[in-house]
Amino acid sequence: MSSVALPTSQPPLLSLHDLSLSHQIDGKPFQVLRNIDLDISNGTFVSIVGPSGCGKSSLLRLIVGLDTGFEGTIAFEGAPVRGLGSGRGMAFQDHRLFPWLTVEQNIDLGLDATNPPAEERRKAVREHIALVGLTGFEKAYPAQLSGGMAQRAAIARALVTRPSLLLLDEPLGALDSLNRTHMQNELLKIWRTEKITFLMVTHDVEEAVYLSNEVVVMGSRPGRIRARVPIDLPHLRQRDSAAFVALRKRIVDELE
Amino acid sequence: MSSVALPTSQPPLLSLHDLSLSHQIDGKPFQVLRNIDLDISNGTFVSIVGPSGCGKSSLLRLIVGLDTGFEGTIAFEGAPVRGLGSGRGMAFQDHRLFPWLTVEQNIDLGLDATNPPAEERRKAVREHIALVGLTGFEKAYPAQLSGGMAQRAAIARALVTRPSLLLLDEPLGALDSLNRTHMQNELLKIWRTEKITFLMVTHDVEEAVYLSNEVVVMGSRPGRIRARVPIDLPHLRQRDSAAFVALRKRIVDELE
Amino acid sequence: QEWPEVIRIGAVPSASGKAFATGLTGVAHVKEFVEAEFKDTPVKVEWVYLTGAGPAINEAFANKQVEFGQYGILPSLLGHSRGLPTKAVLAYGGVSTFAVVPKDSPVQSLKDLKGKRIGTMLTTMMHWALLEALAQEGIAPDEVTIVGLQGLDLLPAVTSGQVDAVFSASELLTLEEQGLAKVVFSSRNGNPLTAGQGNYVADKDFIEQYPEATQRVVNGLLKAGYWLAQPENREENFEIWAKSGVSPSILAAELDGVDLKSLINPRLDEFYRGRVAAAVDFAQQEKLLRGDVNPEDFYDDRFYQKAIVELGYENFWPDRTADGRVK
Amino acid sequence: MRGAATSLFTLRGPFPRSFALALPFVLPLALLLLWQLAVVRNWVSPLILPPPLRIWQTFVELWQNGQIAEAFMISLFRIAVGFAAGAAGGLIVGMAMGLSDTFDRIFGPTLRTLAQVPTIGWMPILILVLGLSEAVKYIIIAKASFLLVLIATADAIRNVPRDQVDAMRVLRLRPMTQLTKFWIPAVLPSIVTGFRLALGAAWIALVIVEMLASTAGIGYLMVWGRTVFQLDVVVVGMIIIGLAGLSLDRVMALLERRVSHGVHGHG
Amino acid sequence: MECTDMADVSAGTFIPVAASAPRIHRGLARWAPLTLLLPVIILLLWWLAAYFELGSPQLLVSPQTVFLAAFTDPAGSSVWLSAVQSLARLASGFAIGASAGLAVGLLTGLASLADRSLSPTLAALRQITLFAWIPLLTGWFGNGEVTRQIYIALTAFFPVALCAHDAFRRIPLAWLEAASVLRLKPLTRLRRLVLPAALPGICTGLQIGLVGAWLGTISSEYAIGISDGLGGLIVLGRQQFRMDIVLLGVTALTLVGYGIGAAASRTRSYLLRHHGLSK
Ligand SMILES: Nc1ncnc2c1ncn2[C@@H]1O[C@H](COP(=O)(O)OP(=O)(O)OP(=O)(O)O)[C@@H](O)[C@H]1O
Ligand SMILES: Nc1ncnc2c1ncn2[C@@H]1O[C@H](COP(=O)(O)OP(=O)(O)OP(=O)(O)O)[C@@H](O)[C@H]1O
Ligand SMILES: [Mg+2]
Ligand SMILES: [Mg+2]
Ligand SMILES: O=S(=O)([O-])[O-]
Repeated sequence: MSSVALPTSQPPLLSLHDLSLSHQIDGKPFQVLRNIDLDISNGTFVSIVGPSGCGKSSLLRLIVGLDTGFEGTIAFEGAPVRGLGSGRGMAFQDHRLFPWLTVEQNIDLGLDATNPPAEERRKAVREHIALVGLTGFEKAYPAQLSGGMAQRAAIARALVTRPSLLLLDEPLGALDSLNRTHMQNELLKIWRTEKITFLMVTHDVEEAVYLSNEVVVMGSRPGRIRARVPIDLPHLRQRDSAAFVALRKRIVDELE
Repeated sequence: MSSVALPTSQPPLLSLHDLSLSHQIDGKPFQVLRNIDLDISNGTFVSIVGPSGCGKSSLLRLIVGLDTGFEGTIAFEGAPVRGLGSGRGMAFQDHRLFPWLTVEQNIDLGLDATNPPAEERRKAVREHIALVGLTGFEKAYPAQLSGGMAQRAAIARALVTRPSLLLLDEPLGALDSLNRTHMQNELLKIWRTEKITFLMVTHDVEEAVYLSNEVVVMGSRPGRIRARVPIDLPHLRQRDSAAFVALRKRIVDELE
Repeated sequence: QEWPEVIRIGAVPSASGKAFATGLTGVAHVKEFVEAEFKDTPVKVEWVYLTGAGPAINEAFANKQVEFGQYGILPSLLGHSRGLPTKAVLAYGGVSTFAVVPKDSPVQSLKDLKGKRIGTMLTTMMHWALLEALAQEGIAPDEVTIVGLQGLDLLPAVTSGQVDAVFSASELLTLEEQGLAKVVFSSRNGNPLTAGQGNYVADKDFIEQYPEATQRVVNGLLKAGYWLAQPENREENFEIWAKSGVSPSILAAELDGVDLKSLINPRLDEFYRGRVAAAVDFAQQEKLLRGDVNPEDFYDDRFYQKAIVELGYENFWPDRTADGRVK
Repeated sequence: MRGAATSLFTLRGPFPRSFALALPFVLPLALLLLWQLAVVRNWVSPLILPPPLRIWQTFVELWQNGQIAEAFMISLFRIAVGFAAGAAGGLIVGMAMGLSDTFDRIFGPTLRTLAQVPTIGWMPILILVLGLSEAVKYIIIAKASFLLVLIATADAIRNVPRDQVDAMRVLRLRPMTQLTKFWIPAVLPSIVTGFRLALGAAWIALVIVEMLASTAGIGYLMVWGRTVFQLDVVVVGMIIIGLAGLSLDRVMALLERRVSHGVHGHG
Repeated sequence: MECTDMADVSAGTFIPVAASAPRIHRGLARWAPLTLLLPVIILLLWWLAAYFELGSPQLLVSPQTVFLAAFTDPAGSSVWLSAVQSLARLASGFAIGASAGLAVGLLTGLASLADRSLSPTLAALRQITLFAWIPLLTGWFGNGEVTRQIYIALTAFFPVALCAHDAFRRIPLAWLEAASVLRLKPLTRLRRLVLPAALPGICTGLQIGLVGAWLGTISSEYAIGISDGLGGLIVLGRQQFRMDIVLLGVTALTLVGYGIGAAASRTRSYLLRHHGLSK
């Protein structure tokens, strides 16, 4: 299978420029992010790795528009981001499905903002359930799913909104290694069939190398970008290939 | 550094024979472990890997003596295990430090059973705090520690009892990859300096290969031993060496 | 002629907790004497029984929930002194009081209670009547210990021996009936000063706006009083009063030999006025009053005077002196 | 700055700071105004809704002639005795119930059922049996606190996470260490919470018993006020009851926070 | 203001059914009849004491007298009707109080303008033992049914309002954020997130409110005017010095209260199960 070429001709889908963020901790300002510059092109799969507390989640929250009050600029599809808006979806590390709604109803919520006709709506929900391999579990409540299944339902809920950019905050963090490998392949499949741009935070370097076109390595105190490592390997990647192991080592070294 | 030779001449420190365990679930008996046979020699580092729910934690609880009511035999230092007793220590996956005690006080509890003279006691606590790299945090409460620090304090609390066998239930599960690598090396150091036998449960195959003399692969439903893989590599091991990658692959294959 | 839509008469229910009264009110209610006065008018008459006795009726007046009220002189004076626009229009007669002691107590009469503990409801008509009863026997208030108790606690307090005697109204008779206690004092065969004295009180604004209606209410009540004082109605009286929960035979036994005419005397005579003055003294002594009250301001006897003449009852009930003797 | 998501709805807009600070006083002031207006305009008789100023005068008067202090001391003494007895008993029985299943099975259901009998149900029975002594008041207050402390204690012990108990067992602590370093600190916060609830219940029981079967104390002061048709005394009584209840609760809340802070060492 | 503070709502005490947490010490505990041991002993002692007349027979009535009074005694057999009357009173008072409580809880929970202006006053008023309101309430609304209904409504109002308020306030930020990211429309947000998320808390409030209102019902019958119902029956028993009637009334109110509590918690778990809120 061939590597996905990084498209460079068109303007970036997301572009962060000189982005900084401070939080108040104990009344004192505490710089979480400093001078982040990052462009993400349409259709790519970008991963962010970095030590705990370096501001990865904070960065995603800014991009999706949950938090404002940053300095610098965030431009999405050419327009500055000022808050929540269409085109950007997000799946959280903890799945955040609503426990009182079935899988189906949870995913259906993703269509509330656009409110398509009923028939189309049912179809979209059905298809996305199939996409994440949950057919048969439409009527199940989140409590009746395993951690991995719930995570997939959450991804489907984010996907069904048809975002051009999907932000994933450690989507596989809760899974054990076997399930994790499986879900990595599922993500890859979704990414390739849906042609959506993925920006994923992970703490597993191997995962980042396995999935992404590019790995962004962040450093902490304050959170900043240390390196951007393009991964030019064809999918599906062999984790024990020399090139893979080398890239992995390079990123781990960058991290230390 | 040379590989640690597996001592075979002396009788095993721990010996499980035809061990089975059933739990009641919804009133029906449910077999958790079936026919476990395992010998562990003094001074070795043994890891257990296996899918979630295969009974790894249950096995450790039996060995330390928290649960009884099993079939078969568990012999420790030649004598059958009937309940909690000296010589066996355990650190849990969640650190289980007592939140109302400081690091120092928590670790000091480990000495309560033997109750050494005050001076000796203080010294042992101080040394073990240093050993896990928590000097300066003696007076901190668990809530003021990061996850990794709390984990290390818990290991110190188990170590200070000077067990001949230390059971570790996914001790590094809560840590991010950087801290994890660091703590793996710390564990190795402790194991080598303290000459304690380690039996560690982990879900990270790489970690098991990196640390152990032997990896026990368990299967589930019911929990049983699928394979025992001796790791005959010298420490410190190179994670990207061919031998390492091969062993790792072999274990992952055994798991699937 | 202008008529009110409704006339509500508030009353204290019987001790047994049923919405019926004994005495004059019981007869007037059951035999519809007041209603009869308004036959030719659209006026409706309602009888409102308020537990909590005096305080509740005062509150009802303040709330404009009743136009008339029948209750003790003491609580009605307290209400009046605090500024309720109330006027006494008719006396009600005596509420019998009793003292009971445990069955096996050596106490035979009030005299024997000197130095003992007596339970009663403080700052009520009963407290006041107890002091009068003790005075009759020459016992000063500081020669006994008066223990304050709330209504429902009187019965258990005496049966459990916590006090040597309790002093209150007819609810105490339950104990005698059950053989747990004996009555050592009853105001029925003694001095009327030792009975609780009550009155009918009317809203001043109502009186001014509807003098004719007020007159008719007073007339009706007086007719009821006249009826119940007739010896031939004695048995029927007991049956009416029994609606409040006591058996007619017990009533008959209790009131054996008691003249209902002098027991239930609605006159606003010297005796009544004397009782009002004494109530003011008692209230001031017990610090129940704020400021001064002028007893003369409390009653309005125009309706009573007119009725008694109109109905020809001038000489029916005995006229009494301030200390209760028949003139 | 946390964005839009933190509020349930846009309804919860941000206000200017001074406005926000003033808001809590708007309603009480409005009520006070309405109250005064109701009296001035004669919507309700001042006899059953005494004007605020009158309440204040009565308060001062009752304060100066010592009636408030006297009534309050009586009430306070009653609650002190009743609560001490009830809480001590609840603590001991609760500990036994928490530690022993057998004990719990014998006493638990019966005690929990008896707990459902309200104060107003106990009172007539106790008064009929024991007469009208101070003991009845102590017993009723003690009963109100006993069961809440008992249940809090038993549940606190039972709810100590199994995981922590396991960790404690693996350390093979000596019995005294188990008690002082594990059981007591582990259950103290929940027990203090139980004490707080129990004190609230005891206060309620006190007021009821004083209003229904007593001739002294704050509750009776109100009953007396009603008897002599001085509803301003009633309102003063209510205010004292409210303030005292509030203070007791705040003190216990403070203790609660202290215990959980000291114990868990946050901050 | 915490909802759990409201555990003590009225004349009595609301005690949640104990959670069955893992037990530490097991002994005889598995022997089922153990639970009946204490009640049987108490009943036996009571019966013996009455049989040998260890107290005055008027006070120490035997258990069978109390039991039989419910069927044979003219005053005692009114206990059935009384219970129905009390329940009817509870139903209307609770309906009024709970609706008002829900409305206020909704308002203060959702709109911070209402929260800031109402909540402190409510918190302060709550500190006044409700029973202490009775003299004032009777002064304002008379000595009858109106005041009783208001009193019962108040006993239900406070816990319902406070718990509803808390329930809305405590909706986890994580869910609110998820809803924002999905850009749910306000109505969907209310229907799909806010109301279901607050449901358990609201149920708790209704549960506490119901049990509190039952005690409030009895208190109101007992202390406000002449009333029918179980409270009235107990007063009657006291006035007539009939210990058997008093005990019968107290037993009935306890049993009915217990039933109400159990029914409420069943309804709650049914409701929550139906909303996928518990496993
Ligand atoms: N609301 C907040 N108020 C104050 N500080 C905050 C807040 N949110 C995050 N921070 C701080 O910002 C820093 C970055 O947090 P963030 O959650 O973005 O880290 P992260 O890289 O996602 O870490 P992890 O890998 O552990 O999830 C941390 O130091 C954290 O303490
Ligand atoms: N106390 C218990 N009662 C009933 N079943 C139990 C109990 N403890 C464990 N089990 C069951 O025993 C099995 C093994 O559990 P155990 O915790 O030992 O698994 P594990 O291998 O440690 O899994 P994980 O990797 O997820 O920690 C599981 O199926 C679990 O449901
Ligand atoms: Mg994060
Ligand atoms: Mg485990
Ligand atoms: O309150 S009385 O009317 O009984 O005095």
